[in-house]
Amino acid sequence: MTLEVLYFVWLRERVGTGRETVETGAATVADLVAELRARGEGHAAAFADTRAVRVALDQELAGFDAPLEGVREVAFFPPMTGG
Amino acid sequence: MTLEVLYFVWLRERVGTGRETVETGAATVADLVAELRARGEGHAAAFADTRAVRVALDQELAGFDAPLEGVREVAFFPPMTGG
Amino acid sequence: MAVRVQAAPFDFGAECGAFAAGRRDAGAVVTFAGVVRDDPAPGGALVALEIEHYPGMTERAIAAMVAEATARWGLCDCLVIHRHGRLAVGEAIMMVATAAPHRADAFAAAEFLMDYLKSRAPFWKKEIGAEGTAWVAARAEDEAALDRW
Amino acid sequence: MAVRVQAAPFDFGAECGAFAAGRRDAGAVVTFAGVVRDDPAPGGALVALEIEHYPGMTERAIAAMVAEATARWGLCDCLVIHRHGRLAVGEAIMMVATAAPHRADAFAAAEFLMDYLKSRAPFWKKEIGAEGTAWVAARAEDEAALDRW
Repeated sequence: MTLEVLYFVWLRERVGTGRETVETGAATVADLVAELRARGEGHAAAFADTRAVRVALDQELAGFDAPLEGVREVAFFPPMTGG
Repeated sequence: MTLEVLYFVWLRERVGTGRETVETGAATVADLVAELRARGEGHAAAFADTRAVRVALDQELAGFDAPLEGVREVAFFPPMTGG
Repeated sequence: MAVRVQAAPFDFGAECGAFAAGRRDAGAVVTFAGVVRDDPAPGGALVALEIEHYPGMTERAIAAMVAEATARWGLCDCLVIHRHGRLAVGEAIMMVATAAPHRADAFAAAEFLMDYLKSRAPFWKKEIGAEGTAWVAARAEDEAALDRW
Repeated sequence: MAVRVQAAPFDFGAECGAFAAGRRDAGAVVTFAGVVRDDPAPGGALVALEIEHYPGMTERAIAAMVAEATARWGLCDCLVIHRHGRLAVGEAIMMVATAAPHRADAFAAAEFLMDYLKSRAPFWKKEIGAEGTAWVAARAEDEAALDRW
């Protein structure tokens, strides 16, 4: 399947881009993260500690065990600090 | 001693005035209320149920057992409904 | 810190804007406005509210509440405006504004001030309806709200 | 109900005034403004704040919070404005306004919205100091504040 993968804040800075199109067979977010880590040093640094990473699937917060079936947009970002 | 006695809201309406000067030897607020009740029907109606009456001595909330010594202004009113 | 007890209307928006303007010290500003609500009244709908107060004690009582809130929640600033006299439906009765470094303190201080203004500042409301008037009775839950502080 | 996510500044006073104007339904209006505070930053004092967000998700997330608050506290009206981009010290970052028949509901809804905006709306703050920048870390107490709802 084809996913749009978005990175925000220091994940974007480490990966080096805010958005990339990823061709993957990953079943869950955790599987996708394992694949992304292998893409290079920047990706590995971004996902070095996933306790500090939050994920949204099609703009809804989700867990790392969430299935990717039917999903088009995956976003990774740190804990939010708005308000 | 000479006291300025103030009435607000329905106590004022029942007594028929918002302010009167009272010459009294009452030791406490409760003693004063007993004297005021004897002043006439209006006063008696105002103090018919003192559970619904609050008192301030020199503009500070006080209890019915508070002493009047040194006090110049006594105010009677119902529970407050501001805000 | 400012306390104003007045018969004249005030401009809630302008007061909020002036209160929040150029705050470099406080990250959090909370404001509250009490508005005359279109409630049932004697003879149908409410026509107006008449607010009586105890001049002198009113200012003292509010100043004491403001001093306590300021000390307890470390407020950078605080404003209370309360009207008396006749107010039409939709008019602002009163407002409170608090400024503090963090939002929890600004919120707590504003709620504290509201609870105390309701039950410990000498104001009384009379509802003026089409066919009569009635003094508003104190609500048990307003008195009970003081227990949390 | 209105949600605005924008780079442009907004006028907190004017928004408060417009929100409270002519309310006959709601007796209680609560507003909150978050202001850029003059905090320590890399290289001394804070020069500015830069707010990043996730366009699309931001609006969805806030709309969901507003819908929940409205249903839970029976709000008559609700407004959320949140800026992104660069903000100078003293500028308003965001505001919330709630209107309800009674004050306890208006306060609770405003605090609920603030707690959720802090930790569940996709905004991130970067502090720009005289000699460097740093992303603001999430605070454990902000996450913990969600537990009360």
